[in-house]
Order: sequence, then structure tokens, then C-alpha cells
Amino acid sequence: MENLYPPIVDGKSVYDLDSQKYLKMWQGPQHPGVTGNMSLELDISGDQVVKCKAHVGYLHRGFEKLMERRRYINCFPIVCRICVPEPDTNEYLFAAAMEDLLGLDIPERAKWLRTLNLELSRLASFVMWLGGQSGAFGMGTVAQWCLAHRDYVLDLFEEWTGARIYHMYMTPGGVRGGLPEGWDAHAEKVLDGIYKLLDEIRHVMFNNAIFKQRAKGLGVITPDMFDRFGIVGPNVRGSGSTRDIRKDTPYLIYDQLDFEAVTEQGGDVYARAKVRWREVYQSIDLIRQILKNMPRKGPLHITLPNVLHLKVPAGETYVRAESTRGEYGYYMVSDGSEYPRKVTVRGPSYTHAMALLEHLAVGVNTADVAGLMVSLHTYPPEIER
Amino acid sequence: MQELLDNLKELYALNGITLRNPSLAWAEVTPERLVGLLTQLRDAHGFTHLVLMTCVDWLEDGRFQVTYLLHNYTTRQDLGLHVYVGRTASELPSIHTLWEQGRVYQQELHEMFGIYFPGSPGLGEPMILESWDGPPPMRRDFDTRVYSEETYSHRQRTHHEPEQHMKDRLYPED
Amino acid sequence: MSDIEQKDKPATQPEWVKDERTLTNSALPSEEQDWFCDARPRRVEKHWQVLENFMNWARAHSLWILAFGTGCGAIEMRPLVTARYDISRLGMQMRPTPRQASVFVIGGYVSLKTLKRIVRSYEQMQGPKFVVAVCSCAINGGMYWDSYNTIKRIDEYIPVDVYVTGCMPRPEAVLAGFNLLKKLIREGKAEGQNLYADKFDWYKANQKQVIKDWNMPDYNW
Amino acid sequence: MMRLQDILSPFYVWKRAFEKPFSIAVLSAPRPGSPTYRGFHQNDIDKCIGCGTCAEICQNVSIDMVPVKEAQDGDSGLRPRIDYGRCCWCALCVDICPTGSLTMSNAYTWVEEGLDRDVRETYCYTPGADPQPWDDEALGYRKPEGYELLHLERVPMPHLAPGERLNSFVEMVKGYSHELAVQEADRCIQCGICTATCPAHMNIPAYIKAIREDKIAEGLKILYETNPLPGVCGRICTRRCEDVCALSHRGEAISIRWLKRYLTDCASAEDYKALLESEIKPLDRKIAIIGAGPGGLSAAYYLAGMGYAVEIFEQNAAAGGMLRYGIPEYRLPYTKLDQDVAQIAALGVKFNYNACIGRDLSFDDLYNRFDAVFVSVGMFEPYRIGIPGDDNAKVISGLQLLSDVTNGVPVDLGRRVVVVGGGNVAMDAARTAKRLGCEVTVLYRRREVDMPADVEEIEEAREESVNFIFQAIPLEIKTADDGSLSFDWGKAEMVQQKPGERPQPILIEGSRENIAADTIIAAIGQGVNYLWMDGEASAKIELKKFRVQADRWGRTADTKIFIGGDMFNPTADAITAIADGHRSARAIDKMLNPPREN
Amino acid sequence: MSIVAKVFWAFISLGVVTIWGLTLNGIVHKIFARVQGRLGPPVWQPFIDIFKNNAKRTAISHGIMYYLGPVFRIAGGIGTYMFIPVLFGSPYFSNFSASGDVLLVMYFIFFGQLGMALGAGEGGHPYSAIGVSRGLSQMTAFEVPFALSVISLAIQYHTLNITDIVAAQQGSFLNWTLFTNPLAVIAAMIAMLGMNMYNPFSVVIAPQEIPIGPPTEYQSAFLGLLATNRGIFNGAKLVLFMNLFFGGATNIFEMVAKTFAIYMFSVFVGAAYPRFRTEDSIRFFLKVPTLIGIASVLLFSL
Repeated sequence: MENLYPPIVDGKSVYDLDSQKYLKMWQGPQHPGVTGNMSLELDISGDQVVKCKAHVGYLHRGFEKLMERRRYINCFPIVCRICVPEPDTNEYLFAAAMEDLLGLDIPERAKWLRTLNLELSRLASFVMWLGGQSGAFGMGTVAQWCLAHRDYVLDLFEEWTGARIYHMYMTPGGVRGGLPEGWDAHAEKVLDGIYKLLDEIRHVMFNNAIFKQRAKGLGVITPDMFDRFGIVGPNVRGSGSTRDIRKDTPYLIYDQLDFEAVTEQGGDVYARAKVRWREVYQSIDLIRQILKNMPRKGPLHITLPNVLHLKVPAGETYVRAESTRGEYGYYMVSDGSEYPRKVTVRGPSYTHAMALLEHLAVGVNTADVAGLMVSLHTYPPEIER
Repeated sequence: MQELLDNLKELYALNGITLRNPSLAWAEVTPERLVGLLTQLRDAHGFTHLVLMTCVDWLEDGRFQVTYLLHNYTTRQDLGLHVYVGRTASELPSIHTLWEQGRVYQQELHEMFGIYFPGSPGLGEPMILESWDGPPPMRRDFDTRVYSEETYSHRQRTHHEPEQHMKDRLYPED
Repeated sequence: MSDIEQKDKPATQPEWVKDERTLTNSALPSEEQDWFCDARPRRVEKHWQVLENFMNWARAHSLWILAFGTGCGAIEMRPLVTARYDISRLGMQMRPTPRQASVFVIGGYVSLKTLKRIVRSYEQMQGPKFVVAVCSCAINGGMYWDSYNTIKRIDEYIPVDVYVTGCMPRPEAVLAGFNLLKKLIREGKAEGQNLYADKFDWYKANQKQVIKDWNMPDYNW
Repeated sequence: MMRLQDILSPFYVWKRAFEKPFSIAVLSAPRPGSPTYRGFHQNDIDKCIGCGTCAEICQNVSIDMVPVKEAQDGDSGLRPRIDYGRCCWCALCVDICPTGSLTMSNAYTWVEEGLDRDVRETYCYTPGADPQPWDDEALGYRKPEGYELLHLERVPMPHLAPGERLNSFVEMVKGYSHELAVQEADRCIQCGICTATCPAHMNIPAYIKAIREDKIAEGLKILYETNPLPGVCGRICTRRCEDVCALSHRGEAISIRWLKRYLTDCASAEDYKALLESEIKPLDRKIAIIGAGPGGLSAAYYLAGMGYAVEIFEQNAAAGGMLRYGIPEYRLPYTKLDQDVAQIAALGVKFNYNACIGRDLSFDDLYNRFDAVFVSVGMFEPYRIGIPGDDNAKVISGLQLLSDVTNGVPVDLGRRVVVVGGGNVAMDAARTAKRLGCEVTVLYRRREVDMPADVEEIEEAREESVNFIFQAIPLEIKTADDGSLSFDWGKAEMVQQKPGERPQPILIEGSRENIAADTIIAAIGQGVNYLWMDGEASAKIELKKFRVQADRWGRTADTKIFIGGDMFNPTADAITAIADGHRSARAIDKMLNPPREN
Repeated sequence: MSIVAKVFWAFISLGVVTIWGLTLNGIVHKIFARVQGRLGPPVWQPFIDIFKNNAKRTAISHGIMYYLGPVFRIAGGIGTYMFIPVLFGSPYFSNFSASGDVLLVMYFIFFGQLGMALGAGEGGHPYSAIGVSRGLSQMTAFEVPFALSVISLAIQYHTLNITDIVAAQQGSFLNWTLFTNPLAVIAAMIAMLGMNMYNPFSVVIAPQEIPIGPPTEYQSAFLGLLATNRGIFNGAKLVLFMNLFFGGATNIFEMVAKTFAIYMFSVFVGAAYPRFRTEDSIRFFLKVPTLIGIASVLLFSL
């Protein structure tokens, strides 16, 4: 086993592809096993990966450049495109960064609605992820169920915000509207369905001998890797940590909600899956809490100065929120003009899919690369932006 | 936070210390003392998490501001370090030995701004851009709209500005 | 005179054209040029009409989609092919390899890096092949109209049979696009493959104009 | 390692096979979008004014304003055309639409074939003008209640309290402070609909922008490009621009007048001086201007700016015309007027006061001495009421009262004053009388809504406890025994005589009421004094219905004579006169076409 | 019956089994779909797919072996089928069954895969190559329990002729191998899971890893041929299993019902499990079913 790996010189493995011992294999960009449009360049020996290199940039649109030449209000519709499956974190953080620089405080009801929106989108994203994880190990059945249930959540979004994917709901200064009539009942129905689904997933996925066999011990993240690789979110919570921004530095109204950070021991794919599975329960619980305690009346939005020529005072700030993948952050620099000087998006996938995946994939069976990659929960559009 | 920065101020010649809020501060450090400061912050003061590394192009001042944002998980504080570097032949010390993801950030900054980080692995390889022959695109003197209009074909617009249009229609001679 | 027509007739012979039937693959290193096929795509004539009608019926009812999520539009393909919308009812399924797929769904914006892969995948698909361009970004640049890294109009690089606008288009809208495609196929109008062969020089010139490091064969069989 | 439970448990999936599938049963009938779905746009093109704000806020540049209707005041005739190859359905255009005409339907399906069609033209349509299946769709995204991107309420202007005002002729409007002005200027969406409506076509968005950005000198320069009396207009302009303001459709218009006033008020002497710094090359041509009212002053400013030698002949002792003699000081302080006049005089314009053409000087003399003559003598001849007893000495004209007050002539109106008329002069006269300590009643023939006076004026008059009697037709003025006047009037009813026209007041048969007054002020309009048309030179000028005939440039039948101001234009307000002066100045320049270097 | 008639009827039965095999595929898709909570494609979808694939206008070949791959594959399928009697006692549907045909059939099962492996290898795609190596190693693994169970049967029935084996099971359903030699049946059924390449033994064509394994480069009519073979080969395998372990069939309806039931077994498992890694599946085959097979052999030989 030892001499399977090529020697490492200067931090790079040195080997000769012509020696016939190694095979170069690309996973992606056109490949169902990678999460989204990115690719992994795998050098394999037998069935073992000896080197993995993540290639990104297939989805690069230059958001940070585009935002430099858009007025603040015009950045609001484009930020959500940075992360497709869970756009709301972007919306919230962009609005929050702007409000921070402007020194604004949004109405209480808007905070509750934003929290609801964020939790709901976390829910949708996690449910889809569960499907992805099972699918990566070949269990298409669970994937189909999960995607169907995610679609029910999207129906909720559609009814509430007027769009399925890009909700564009959290405008700077508040939110765009209240909950429609009868939404609560609809939501409760969907949540019940997902609750039932989670139970089925427990039977089918977590109590599945083959899933256990494949997921346990795969891609272990140890506590000493946390900061070295900048790992955040469920990926560290799967390794026994309780880091959760919602709990540690509460934003919006998370400090008024009753929850504990989910944590599991083991640090492998199985533990991470379990964390996310439990987080769906948590999200359902939080949504129910929000719906129960939310103020139903009150202003939703503070009218900003005329958005067509809104100037933000010079300064810089950083705001963060817990997305499904972990710490999501916006670093905004304003030079006092109508256009942001710089908006940098700190997506958790950045470190997870690049530095961490390249590290974890070495030594893994080729068949497990897809499962490993999914378990890190990466979305390419937020890597290259 | 203030206390910590006061302590470090002497040693690392910190400038422009601003406390945005009790848990977020910005400070300026010279490139020479950057790695030392980062190491000390990481190892001695609990700022173990490199949140992000990015660059702001101050074209008017002719310099880049590279921001290193660190997070302390115990005190829940953020400390952003600014390093200023000229816009031509910019070079900064590499921090890939401190944090693994530093390599990726540096690779991106090299590609997007043209900042050179000696020793950072894979720096020259294209990461996001492929077959790019223009200037590093995130520099402010690169105009993406002009580039886009020159390079790609767009549908023709037929826009009329209301004010001009009304002038043309209602009082053309005036 | 639109610029399409002007571009139809390049003033000088492009360097990748050797003669009527062959290409030079000049972008490749000389030792690699022999490894690849140098034939141009050729126009394929239709069969005897009754047979062609039957074939078109079969093609329309067995659309295999290439599983290549080129942009954000891919996110709405997932509900479409899974339980909620389940277009397998219409005989559609995702194929992970371009060789076997017949429909290419361009999901939204196309960055330069992806365009290269799209061209390659498209050329590897076996005809008749169809392209459905989903999202506004594929029509006229969408919200990335001023981005330096995304192409604005996919129809300049590969022939597009059906457009679906929306950002995101809902799965139902994409489905309507597929239904229109089926209609076109059955009417024998979805001849993108032949169009690509006929206007190959124009498409190739456009592709090469934006893909600066063309390091693949001129036509990827 | 493998537990039996783990082997058996997965077969739980089969439970699902006997349950209802998730799939939507019928694929061929797509579900409608939710009631607030952001689908394709709808536009009520009658409500839309083509302000282009949607195009302005669209970050995708997906909205083009294309001509659909004829342009008219307050409606550019343009309508948004949306390119669905760009749109991202963010609905900011709907949120910001000042009229609320733009909405979104919940339709979302639009597919097009691409091969044999040029995609350049597809996916582009003008909602409302190009019919689409979803035009009548009732559901879809509307701007949610309580969510507003625009500031629809104007920043209130500080006024003197009504009680305070009555004690003096101190200007009652205090003017915006810096904060308030910037706040008000910030409301502007910079559409520029107002520019066309302004008779002088002032570049309103530009100077509002200058205020917002605190560039006073620049703003002042923009003002002077089209209006040499901004200080005056900032106070008493009839501000038709505000009537068409895009924001006025759902909220209150921008206080354009007050912003202009702010600009002139806070501009420093240096700013004013800076305007004069551009070098003027003197020309060897002389222009005479008759009347130093807004029209004359405006023409003088622009002609002097072009290098002509300009001389103004004014019958009164000071410049300003109606601005000085027809508008009370509490609305327009003389210092402000003097400042604007001084700015014009600083260009080298020569003022000849107390020089009434036709009385002190002959028009022929002017005609021969000067290369061109611009006449804007205004309307200073008040109409009479035209009822028995209106020749009583205690029946005076509103204009008389106002100019007397200006000239410092002591007036004794007695205690009870009746003002006849509903225009601005009537309001000014009534409020001036009020300030002189009288009880004032205003009689007007029609209803309040028909009053030509500004709404604000009427409201402020009310605040100052002026009484109003509407639909009152004067019948007769008699002298009572105690020397006071007895004014008979009759109630009128509004009768729609012809459809489409405004209703006419008709006396109700037998109605006759009476009001006692010490003075009656007639303010029912003025006419032109044609004293200046005495000599041979003016013989060529055509008169029709007592009005001088000229084209829109003020060119009369005699190429050397130009006219402008109240005597010429039908609206008879300061800003139109200023516009006339500016236009005629350019016409004179074009006519003379003097040789210029380069 | 003359040899001409025999050939004629063999082809008729080939047609029948092709149609049945493809229909079975359609049915199975439908069943999978129901488990997944959806409605699934029409039952006749596999036929349309074959028509479509043959209607493709272009097809490219990577060489002679590549060309021959699907031919070998379908030859393997047909060969397998040709030596299996479909209906017991029917002169028309007994194909070319002869003594020792079990061995021949086992060879043909292998042969098709090998030919395919060669062809796919020439495709040049790394996924094909990896798929081939996975497929062959997994096949070798599941052949072991299958061979053991056949050996067990041979010992039990003292014959290598399928017709004889079927004949021995006639009379009562209690005579079926299922009841007379359950261990061999278990071993063989598990091997069948691997043969059918449903989960958990689908690593050969795993779309998430090596989309879609050996046939990655195959398209157009080649793929049509492969799809047709899938119908024939499925049918052949199921008929074989039916004959060996479930008492064969005396009429077409019994055949349909039994093959469907046998196929359902692998569907039943396939819907529930994720897939094994290659080495896991090899390890599995060489452990559980092989031990069972050895047990069954020992049971009958002792």
C-alpha cells in the first residue's frame, strides 16, 4: 500500500503517467457525479486515487467585477445567482452588509421573515443534499424522494415570494412582502411530509448496511484540519465541533429561537450525512418556532433613500451567516459612491472543494470520489463566482 | 480587541486601526511584517481561522489593498489586516504554509489582480480563467462592459431617453 | 444586411480549412494532428419520407438529454427528471455521455471555459442532435450582459432549436420547450445538425474568435 | 459488522411503491404560477407616462424605451420594451414604477423555435402595446402593500404661521435648509418628463442632481442656461413642471420650485460672480427692449451674453414689471428680484427707467436707432367688472392695490374688502388687503376647483382667514347710505353647455344676494396697453383680436420687431415670458447673424 | 422435426423472448419508478429507444474490435438463449438444447461480456476501460457462486442437460430445485443480482462514477444493438434460471409469470440498496454466496 503513492517533492506528487501505473481520469465538467459544473482531474492507480486536482471556473461570471459597476440596488438581484441551490444566504448577507454600512436597523417583522426565509432555504438545500449524497452512492430512490420534497419547499417559496429558485425577497431595508393567506397551513403540510421523509431516510439510508459500509471511514476530517483548511459548517460539526454561527454570533432573531448546534462524532461521510439529516429536523423545528412566534403585523421594510442614487458611506464591513455549507460571508468595501468598491463573497465551498477535497481524495477509491465530494457539500458557482 | 491591537501596534507597526464594532476591527500592516503578524495572531492570540483573502483595487491611489480576515473562534472576533502594495509588479509574501486554502486564494488573486506570491504552489497555472489574454480582469482599469461589447455580439438596443425624445418630438428647434 | 450574412462568407479561407472535406487541425501539435479525425461535418440527407416520419416519431419520443449542467439552469432540470415532474413519462432521460444523448440543454449563461466543453460535447453527439437553450442568458446575455467571461448568444456557436426564456424558467416552461422540440422533430424541422454542417465555417470562426487557446481538433468527432 | 437490521431495513423503500406518487398527474396542463408569481410583464399603457425609470433601474439593460404614442406634456410617448434575453425577473421595475402601471402576470411559459428564425427580434415586446396572451391575466406580481422604493411624500416646506404672516409683508415661505433640500432632491428619479413641460425647458433633473450632490455653483450655472431669473422663479413660478412630475401620479411631486429657490438662496456671491467670468466678445449691434419685465430681462440677459449692446426701456422706476408691481413682497421679496436684475445688469445691459414708449419716447426713434426691438410690455391694463356701479372710486383694481403697496403709496381700504376674481392676482390682492388689516371676502364665478389661482395660494388664503364665496356672479354695485358699498351678486349654477368643454356658470333665475364692502377690488384680468404702437414703424405689425400676431419665436411681420411676454403668450406667467425672451433672443441673433470669429 | 423447422422455431422463440425481455425492461422501469415515487416511462419505451438509436444518422466507429463488440455481445446473448429450452415439453420452444448445454450457456454468458470488453476497450475512453475492468472482475466473482450452484445441480440431477434438469423438477412445485436444493438457489440468485447489474452490483455502469461504464463510447446503432441484446440476454438469463431452479415452464404464460417473478427479485434488492464498490462486491461474492454454494455442493456430494 505504501509504495502505491508517488513520492512527494516540493508538496507535489511526482510520477510518470507513461509508466502505465497510473491513469488520468477526469470527472467533469460533464459528469453526473460532480456537484455542478466543475471537474476533478484524478490520477488513479488501479482503483485508488493518487492525486486529485479540482478544476473550477466553468461558471465564472465575474460577480465581483460586475458588482463594481452596478448600483447597490442593482446588486441585489444578481447576488442570489452566486449560489443557485441556496440563494437566500446571499440575499441576506448582501442586504445585511449594506445595512451595516448604512447604519440601518430593519423592522422586527422583517427580521423574522428573513430568518424564516433563510431556514426554509436551508431546509430545501439540505433535503436536496440528502438526495445527492444517496445518489452519489447509487441510491437513486432516495434521491428522487428528496428532490420531490425539495420541490414542495420550492412551491412554498413560489407562493410566498413569487419565484421558485431566485426569490429576490430580502431587499436592502427589509423584505418584500408578508406571508400570503393560508401559507402556514401549506407549510405545515410540507414540513409534515419532510418529517415523514426523514424517517424513511433513516430506515433506508442510515440503517443501510451498504451505505454504512461505504460511508463510514471515508473522507475523515480530524479536528486539527479544521483551521488548517478553513473548514466550516456541517463538515466540522460532523467531527465533534459545535461551531455554528447561528449559535455563536447570532444574527437576525436566531437568539430568540430555541435550538442547539447539531454535532456528530466520527468526521467521516456518514457522520456528516447524519449531521445534515439532523439539521433538517432542526430546520423544521425552527420554522415551526418562527411561525408560532412571529409577529404578524408591523412594517416590513424601511424605505431607503432613493435607491437610484443611493450612496453608502465609506467604510468596510464583513458579515457572516450560517448557510448549509457553513460560514458564508460578505466583505463589502464602500468608497462613499453610488457603486460598491468591492464586494467579496466568502463561500464555504471555496475551501471545501479546492484545498480540502484535493487533500481528502488522495487514497480514496475512485468509486467513492463522487460520494466524498458530495459529502463536503460544495456548490461550484460560489467558488468561482 | 483594542487591547490586543494596542499590544501588537508597537511590535508590528500597525497603522490605521479602526474598530468597526466590538468584534470587528481593521488594521494596516506592512508586507514585511505580515507573515510574522499572521503567525503570531494564529498561534498566540487564537485567530486560527483565515476567513478570506481578497484585494481591493484603489486605482486612484495606485495601490492594491490586500485584506486578510482572521477569525477567533473563542472570542468570536474578527480582525482584518490590510496590506498595501503597488499596482505594478505587486508582490506579497505567501501564506500557504500557514493555511492550506491560502494557496487557492493566492492563486485567485494572482489570476484576477496579477499579484505575485513567491513560493505559492500552482501560482502560474490558470485556475478560473482559461485562454484569457487580457489584463487581470478584476483590476479596476479593466472595463468589463467595453470588453464584453467588443468581444461578444449583443442584440441591438433601440432605447430612447425620455427627456431627449420629448425634446425631439415637442420642441426640436429650441 | 445582417452581420450573420456577412460572416457567412469569410473573406479569406480560414486556416483550419484544408479543402471541401477536410480540416487541418492546425491548432494541435503536429505529432497529434494524426490522432484525430480531420473530416468536416457533412450534411445528412433525409431518408424516404415515410421512413423518415417514423424515425422522427421515434426520435421525438426518445429524447435523451445530455447530463451537462452548463449553468444555473441545471438546477431546474433536477425536478424535471426526478419524481415531481418525471419527464421519463415522455421518454426522456439523462444520459451521462454525449455519444448517446440527442438533446443538449444549455442551462443559462455559458462561460468561455464551458463553451469550449459545450462545443466539444455538441460535436461528439450523434445526429440528429438538438439543442434547447434555457434561460434568458443564452438568448442575449441575460444578467451577465456585461460580463467579460460569458458569451451572450449561444446561437452563434451552436445551432439552437428551441429557446425557453426565464430566469429560472420553471420546469413547466422547460417542458413546454421540450414539447415544442418534439413537435419540430416530428415536423422534420429540427435540422440543427445539418445547419451546423452547412454553416460550419461560420460557427467555427465564431467559436475560435472567443476561445483563444484552441487546443483541440477543429471538429471533435 | 453487518447487522441484520441494516440488511432488512432498506427494504422499507418498497412501502413507497404502494403510495401515491409525487409526480404531477398531468404534464400537458402546466400549473398556473402562484398568485404573486413574477412572470412576464404587463403594462397599462394609458397609465404609463414613459418616464423610463424602469429602464433606469434595470441592471440588465433589458428595458428599452420605444415610441408607442405621441409625446405630450407629462407623457413622453415612450413605453418600455422588455428584452427577455436579458430580463432576470427581479421586478425592481415593477417596484419602482412611479405610476404603478407596470406589473407582472403569473404567466411564465414562452418558448420559441430558434433555427429558422433570427432570434434578434424574438423575446422582445412592449407590454401593453404588443398583444400577448397574458395581457389580461389578473394574477401575478404587484408591488406589495407597504413596500415602497420611492419617497412619495414631499419634504414639508417650513412656513410662517398664519397668524405671524398677517402682521407683515415678510416672506412667508422660509425655504429649505440644506438637509431638507438634499432630502427633497433625493426623491427625484431624474426622468426628465418635466423638462418638456417647463416653458423655458429648464434642465430640471440636472440641477436637482447638483443639489443632491451639493454642487451649488454648478447648479446655478445650469439654472442660468435657460432662466436668468432663477431667484424669482424659485418663488413665484407657476411650476407646471410639478404638475407632470412622475412622482405626482401616486404621490406628491418633487418641490422643483423650492429646490430652485434653495439653489439661488444658498449660492454665494462668488458663485454668481463666477457665472460672469466667461468672456463675452462685444458685437457691433444694438438691441432695444421695451419693458423690463421677465420677458425683457430674459431677452436682455441672453442677448447681452451673446455680445449685443442691449438697452432696456421701462416705464416704471424699477425693473421687474409684473414681478415687482403685481406680486406682493411676502411672496417675492424685492431684494431677491433686485439680485437677479443686478446679475443681468452686470452683463452690461443699460436700463432706462421712467421711459414709456409712446409717452416719453417714440417707437420710431427706437426702431431707427437699434438693429432690433424686442417688445414685452406685459399686461398692465386691468379689466373692469362690467356691471352697473363699477366706476365707483372705491372700486379699484387688484393691480392698482399691489403696485400702490409696492410703491409705498398709502392705501385706505376701509374694514371690509370684497375681491372679485379667482386668479393669482385676486389671491394676492386679497391677502395683501388682509395684511393691511381688512376683512376680506373673495367672490368667484365658478367652483373652487375651477379657480385659476394656485391651490397653495387658495389654501394659504384660507389659513389667513380670507372668506370665499363661490359661484357668485356680480350684479350691481351701489353706494349705501353710510358711504360704504353694497355689492349685489347672484348665485350661479354650473351648466355643461357643450360636452367636453368646461361647464359655464349661469345665473340662477331670481337669485340676488348682497354683501357690504368698504372697497371692492376687481381682479378679473388685465389687457395689453398698446401705447407703444404709435408711430409708422409699428404699422406693419398685425393685430388680431387685440393681440399682436407673431410666430412662436416672437417674430412679427416686421423682421426687426420681436415680441414676447404676457402680451404675446396665452399663459401669461413669468416662466413663459422668460422662455419667450430666451427664444426671441436666439431668433434675433439668427436674424442679425453677426459675423463672429471662428 | 427437421433442422430447418427447428431453426425457424428457434428464431420465432428468439423474437418472442426479445419482445418479452424488452417489455420486462419497461415493466421494471415502471416498477422502479413507483418505488421512487414517480410514474415512470411507458412500458414500450425500450422499443422506442431502440428504434431511435437505429434512426440516428451518424455513427462513428473506433475500429474493428469496437465494431465487433456489440456483435459479440448480441452473439453471446443469442448463443445463451439458443441452448436453453424455453418451454418444457414444447417441440417449438425448445431451441437447440442438447446434453451439456449448461456449460455452453455459461460459456456464452461469459463470451458476450468478453467481446464487449474488447470492443469497449477500443473505444479508448477511460471510463470504458475502468468499466471493463470492473465488469470483468465482478463477473469473475459472481461466476464463482453461480458455477458452484450449477455444479451442485449437476451433482444433484446427475446431468448437465437443461431439459433433463427441468424434467427432473416436474410433477409438483415441491420438486423445484428451489425446494430440493435451496442453498444452490440462494447462491445462484445472489449471483444473478450481479449478472443483472442492478444495485448493489451496479458499479460497472455507475453513472455517478464512470458514466456509464463500458458502453460510454457506444452510440447510435451500436447502442441499439446493445439495447436489443439487453432484451435477449435478460430473457435468456431468466429462462435459464427458471429452468434450473424454478421448475421450468410448460406454457408461455407460466414462462412469463416465472421470469417476471425471478426478475423481480433483483429489482426488489436493487431499489433498496446503494451500490458496492468493486472490491466490496468481489469480496461479497467470494464470501457469502460462494460459501453457500460450496455448502450446497458439499451437501449433495457427500
